Amino acid sequence: MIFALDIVILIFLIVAALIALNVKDLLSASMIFGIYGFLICLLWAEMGAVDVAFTEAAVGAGISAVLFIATVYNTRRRSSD
Amino acid sequence: MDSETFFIGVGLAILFLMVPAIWRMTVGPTALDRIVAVNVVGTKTAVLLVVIGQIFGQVGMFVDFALAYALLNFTGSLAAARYLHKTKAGGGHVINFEESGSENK
Amino acid sequence: MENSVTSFLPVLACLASLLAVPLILIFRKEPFLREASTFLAGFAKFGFVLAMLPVILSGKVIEYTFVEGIAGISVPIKFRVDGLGMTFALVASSLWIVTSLYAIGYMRGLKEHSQTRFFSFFALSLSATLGVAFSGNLLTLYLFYELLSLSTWPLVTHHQDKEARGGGRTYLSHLLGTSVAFGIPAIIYTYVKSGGDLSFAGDAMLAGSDMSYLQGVVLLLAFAFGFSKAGLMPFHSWLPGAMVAPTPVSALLHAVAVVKVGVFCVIRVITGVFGTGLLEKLGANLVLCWIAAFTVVTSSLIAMSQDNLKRRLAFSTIGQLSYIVLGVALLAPYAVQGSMMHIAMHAFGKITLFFCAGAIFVATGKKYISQLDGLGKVMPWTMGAFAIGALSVTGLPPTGGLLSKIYMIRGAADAQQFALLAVYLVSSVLNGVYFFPIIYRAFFKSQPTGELSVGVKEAPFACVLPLTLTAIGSVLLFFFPGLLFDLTSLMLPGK
Amino acid sequence: MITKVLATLAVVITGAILLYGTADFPAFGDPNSPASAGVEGGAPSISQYYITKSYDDTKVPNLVTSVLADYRGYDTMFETVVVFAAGMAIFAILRVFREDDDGVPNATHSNGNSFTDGDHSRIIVGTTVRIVVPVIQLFSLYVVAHGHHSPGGGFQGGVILGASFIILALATDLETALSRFSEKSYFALAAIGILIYAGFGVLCQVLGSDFLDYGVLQKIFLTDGPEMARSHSMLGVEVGVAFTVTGIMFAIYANLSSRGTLKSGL
Amino acid sequence: MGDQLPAIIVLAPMFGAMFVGLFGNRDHRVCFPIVFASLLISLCASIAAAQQVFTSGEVIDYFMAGWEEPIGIGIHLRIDSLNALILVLISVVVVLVSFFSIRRAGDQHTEKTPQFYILYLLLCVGLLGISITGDAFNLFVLVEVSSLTSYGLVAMGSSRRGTHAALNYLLMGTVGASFYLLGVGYLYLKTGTLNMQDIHAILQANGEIAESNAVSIAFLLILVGIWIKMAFFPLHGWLPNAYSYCPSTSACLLAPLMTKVSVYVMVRVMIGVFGVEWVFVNLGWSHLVVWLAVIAILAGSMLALAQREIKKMLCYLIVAEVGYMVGGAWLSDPDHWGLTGSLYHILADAMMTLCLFLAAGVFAKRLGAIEIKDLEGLFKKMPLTSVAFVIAALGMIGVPPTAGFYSKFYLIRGAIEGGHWEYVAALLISSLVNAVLFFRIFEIAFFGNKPAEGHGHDDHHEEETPNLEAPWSALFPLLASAAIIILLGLFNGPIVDLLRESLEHLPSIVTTQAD
Amino acid sequence: MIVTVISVILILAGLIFFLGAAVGVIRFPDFYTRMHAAGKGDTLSSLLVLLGFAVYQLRDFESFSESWLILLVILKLIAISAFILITSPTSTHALMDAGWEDKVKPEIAKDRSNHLGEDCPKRK
Repeated sequence: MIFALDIVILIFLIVAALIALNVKDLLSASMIFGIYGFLICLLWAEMGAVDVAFTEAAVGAGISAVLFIATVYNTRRRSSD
Repeated sequence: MDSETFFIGVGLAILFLMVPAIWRMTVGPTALDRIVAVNVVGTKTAVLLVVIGQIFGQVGMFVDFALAYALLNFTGSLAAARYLHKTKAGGGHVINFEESGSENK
Repeated sequence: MENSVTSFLPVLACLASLLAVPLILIFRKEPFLREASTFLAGFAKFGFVLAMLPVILSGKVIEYTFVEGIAGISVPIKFRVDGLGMTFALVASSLWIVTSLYAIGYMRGLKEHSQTRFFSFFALSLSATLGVAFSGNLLTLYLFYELLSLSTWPLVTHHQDKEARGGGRTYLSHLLGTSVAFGIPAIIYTYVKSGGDLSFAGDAMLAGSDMSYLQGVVLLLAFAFGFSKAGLMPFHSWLPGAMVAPTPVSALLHAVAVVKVGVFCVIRVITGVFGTGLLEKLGANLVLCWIAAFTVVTSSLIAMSQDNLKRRLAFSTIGQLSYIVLGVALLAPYAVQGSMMHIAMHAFGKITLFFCAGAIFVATGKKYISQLDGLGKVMPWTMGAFAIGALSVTGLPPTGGLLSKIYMIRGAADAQQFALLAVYLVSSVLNGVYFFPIIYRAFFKSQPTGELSVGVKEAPFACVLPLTLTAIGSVLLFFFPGLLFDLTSLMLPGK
Repeated sequence: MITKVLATLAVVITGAILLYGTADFPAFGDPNSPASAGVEGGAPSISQYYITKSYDDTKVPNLVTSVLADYRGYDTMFETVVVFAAGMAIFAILRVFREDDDGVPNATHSNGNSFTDGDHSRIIVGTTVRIVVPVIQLFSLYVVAHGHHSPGGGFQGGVILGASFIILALATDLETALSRFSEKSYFALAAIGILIYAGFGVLCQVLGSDFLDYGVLQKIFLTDGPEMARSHSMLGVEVGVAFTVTGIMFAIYANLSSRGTLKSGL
Repeated sequence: MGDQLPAIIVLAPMFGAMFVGLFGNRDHRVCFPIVFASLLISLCASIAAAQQVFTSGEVIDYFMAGWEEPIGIGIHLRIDSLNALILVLISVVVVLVSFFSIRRAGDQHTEKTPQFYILYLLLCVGLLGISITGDAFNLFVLVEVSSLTSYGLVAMGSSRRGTHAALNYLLMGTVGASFYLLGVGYLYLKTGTLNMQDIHAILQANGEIAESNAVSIAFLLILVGIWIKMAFFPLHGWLPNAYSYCPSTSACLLAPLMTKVSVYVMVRVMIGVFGVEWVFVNLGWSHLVVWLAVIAILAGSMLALAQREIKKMLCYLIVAEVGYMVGGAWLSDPDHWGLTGSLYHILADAMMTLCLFLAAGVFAKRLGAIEIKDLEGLFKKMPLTSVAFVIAALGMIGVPPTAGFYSKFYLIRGAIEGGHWEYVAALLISSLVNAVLFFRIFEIAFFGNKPAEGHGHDDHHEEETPNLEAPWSALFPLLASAAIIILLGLFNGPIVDLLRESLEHLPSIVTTQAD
Repeated sequence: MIVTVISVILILAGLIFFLGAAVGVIRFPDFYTRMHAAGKGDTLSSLLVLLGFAVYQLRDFESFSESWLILLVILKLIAISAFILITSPTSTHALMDAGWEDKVKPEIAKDRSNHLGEDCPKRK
């Protein structure tokens, strides 16, 4: 585990998570979720778990962002809470 | 300084260069600015993966992975573009929740 | 273990009426065949009970196990017929024949609705009664006790009108409520305390266990109030409530079957669960005596104030039941035997009274005592039987009630409980006080002229015959108590 | 407002409990922690066993794939079943059958090359996608096949294959994607995937050993020892997983983006 | 073939699901035969396995993929006396409900019948897998399978409330599953293995691991996770809406099984993984949990009293029954009668809930009766269904011949020996409330069809009301489950004897409060 | 030795271009300019960094026959950079187009009117 990178990525992760929760516009929320997925994949890669990172990359980058956007497309864009 | 610390340095540099993207993500007035941040982070991650591979010494393993990343990275922005294209300035395809509810009763 | 004979007879006796239910359902279109099948079942049941009599009289016990129990884990479901069980079974099955005859007359007379349902549940409740009589352990007793309360609920609420709904609600809430709230913990506590033995065979379950006075009293009261069919004071109000039912139901069930089951269970608890020895050592029985005494006195006082004939009889039943509970709680051998005999005596007496009340209602539609002036001349048979029944219940010479009362009084004297002896005497007087005005009013008062006297005649034959039979029965019990005496004495030495 | 406060409170308490629990965790990755070195009370440490013996048990250099597909193959089968169940559940919830809809989406629009027609803005994206998607699909097959040596395997390959169809749907529209990969085919593919996986298991049972015990398949693969048979059957199992995941990923996208009508989607 | 039983039990429904996936879409009529065949196979297999366990007395161990030497590397299925009966119970309930589902295929959502049956079979796979597995992580995977399929089954209905309820169910279920996963993760970090037997051995062998905080927090996490899955009182929010607004076939499938299997998992984790004396003596939470169970029982019963809809009422009764089982398991009485009572209650309550929900489903379908007051004249209109309904209701009240009485018998016995008098009081109060609940319904059902004027009117033979009796496909499971309730009651001796085989060798807990 | 020097130079160049892109993302006034900076800057700098790594792999390359594996890695690295070269501009284009459709107004100095309007009137 590369300690230096780890700290920075963790900070970015927390920031991304908090922002994703607080942002009102759901499209940006799903985009921030995409960033969150990228950072998680980086975190696992630098912790040495390559297989898991690969899955997270494929699912996070490939599909979950798209599915979120498809859901926002079919429902409202402004989050209610 | 030997190659390992150099690459950690490169990694850290790339990460610090991500800070503006994260800042753009937090501040970004419109959704589109946040999509810019996604793009920036996306491409940088591919490079970072190769850097991490180099730090660990087996670039061969991480290269597959980075290639997959490079290929899938643009789906996010493609989907966002498609969404914005379809909903044209918020008018176009706005589904109000009640009407759609009745249709599949 | 005294010698026990395993035979299928008790099961046959218990199931005889149960088998009648499908017959009744099949013949629901032809009333005659339906009534015939009820009769058939009645005779069959009485026949099976009689067949068991010689074996029991010779001192042996009949046992039959439905479901094996595993030691320490589960309790078997088992029949065990002994003297007490036999007396109660004899009383119940014989009176059922008479009551079904009476019910046919009553139902035909008043053209009641949904009679098939009535007769099938009637037969069902009888088999539950016999189940309680023959049960070999506390669990089987509880099982049939619950089945009885459930199968009598449709009978009580037969008229399906507003009062029936209210009556049914009080009926069930009391019986089911107390049996669940007090019955289940009491049984399980006994199971835990006696180390897994709930059967009535051999010496009492808790005989060996070390019980403090407080535990003893609490458990005894839990059982007494758990089996609230015995009508002890705080939980007695279901009995007047159940008077809403048609008369044959209140006759057989609320004079003989249901209430006697309650008392039967209390006797089983005192003799089988605690054992007279342990109770004497603890002195826990005095609490129960005083509760029973209190019930006797107050119910007799309330009975005096009741104008509705059936409600008066109901409160008198509550009083009589507490006689039996008081007798057993005295623990003296004579008192216990007297109370067992009183089950039979009171049954015959009280059923006659209920039959007369029903007959009067069928013939004249009158329910209230104030309307009974001069009825004796018009309905001589009914009122004559009523007089005999009243004598038997108050315990005067020509009828059997006297014998059991004497035994109970003698028992009270043996146990040096002179205060309770006084209660016996006073309550006998009170019985007289609330019965004789009715007889006086019927025979010595002249009939009021005007609307009432025209067209009034004796009740239909199907009603009059049963009540005369039971009246004769209670007189016979006075002259030939031998059978009853032997059966109840069987129970004494062992305890 | 009160629910927000309560919610944060609950989250904070749970977080505190979890952190309190981590107080006496072994350090990250230290060699003699219970996970890697085992504890004297129980059986010998499983991590040591995997590290030392997994290659000569299954002839698969990638240790993760060997644990995933062989030692704990039963778990992975049920993971695939979870994915399959997710697809079925989404179909059950979202799929809507209009009265007039004949169920089979017919590609009604013009027969021109669907990549570039429509308004001209699709040209650039269309051409890029036409170049990239085949490469992605080829690459995903490589990932599935290469699970033994480099990181990857059935699940990742399947996801990438599914993603390629989604990119196709994004670039053009849902109809063309569905015309290439219709509803009937992606559900059949998903079911076949799990049947392959479970089929391998039952095959082992038929040949006399336990469920999913690939060693006994040497009679079929005619390999000299059970190890190579294990390696081949793991590849087969990975292919099964890839089928299911591809089918279900595209099923979820198709149903989700078109609100179950499989007509006009994102 | 005999030693392959554990695998067959779990895999028969899975293959059924896949074949339905392949062939079902073409022609819906082919679905039910496949479903029924696969469930029948798994039923026979589980009966055979149970029979084998009880005759030979030893445990069936099945090592998946043949990995046996060091215990932890492969996945290890176990059938011992604890879960043999649970397996049989699940397959019996599942076969009965499959009969009930024939009618369902006829009406709404006919296009989705294959998908319904696939979710149905995969739920069976999940439940059977949960009760058979001996590996902690595999348990999580199977919890995932069963929860996902149950979310699908709940959300299938067309009513908007159903989908909303499914969303709540999904959110709480996922939280529960992740708590369980966190707990297993903590355990793995402290013990280094995932196999239940192995963890148990490790915790027994070295005390300082057992004493450590991480292990007790792991137990807390696993417990809370399972309590959410089980709808234990404070965490029961999802159950009433989920089971009352979903299609009645799913309700009949989920209500009897999901919560009961979670109770079994809790008992398995307490006995098999952490060990009885660790849980009761070392942790000492038993008083707290019994008090929680008492609250659950009382709250469940009171809320059930307040409901007007039948299914909602039954759901709150489930919450109360879960309170019984959790309270029973945690009584920590000297020779484990509480545990026996709660295990037996799993069997009894599953059958009673099945019978009640089948009846509620039939009432909703035939009479359109959602509220209690719509059940007017039930006894006359649907005599056979109401017989089954009455038997199940008596079971809930605790009338002797039914299994409900005997489970209360063992639970109260355990409570008395364990000195938990508040638990006895709670049980009795809840039985009384059940009595009021069900007799309120009987009153409406019995009185409804006769005008309430005085007695003695003229017609004396019953007029014929239209017989709305349920179709045989609903009647058979109803009457079968009612019969099983009584049989379970009558033969509780042998059943409890079997259940106690695995509890016998547990060390008896001599705790302070045993009087 | 020469190989590491070349790769370090390439990597540093890449980092500098990344820096340029990063500054662009922060400083530029509106969406289009930021997108323009991010798109172009990242693509080129990733290219450079990846090529730097590809060159770095050559440091222990003996002959064509034994260390073909390293060549494979280099080929993959080049493939990655090729695909980034293709996909990144497309996604930038798609987003720009979506932004324009979405009527996002570019920042134009007060006095200058929207000259784009005049240049291509037909494409409204």
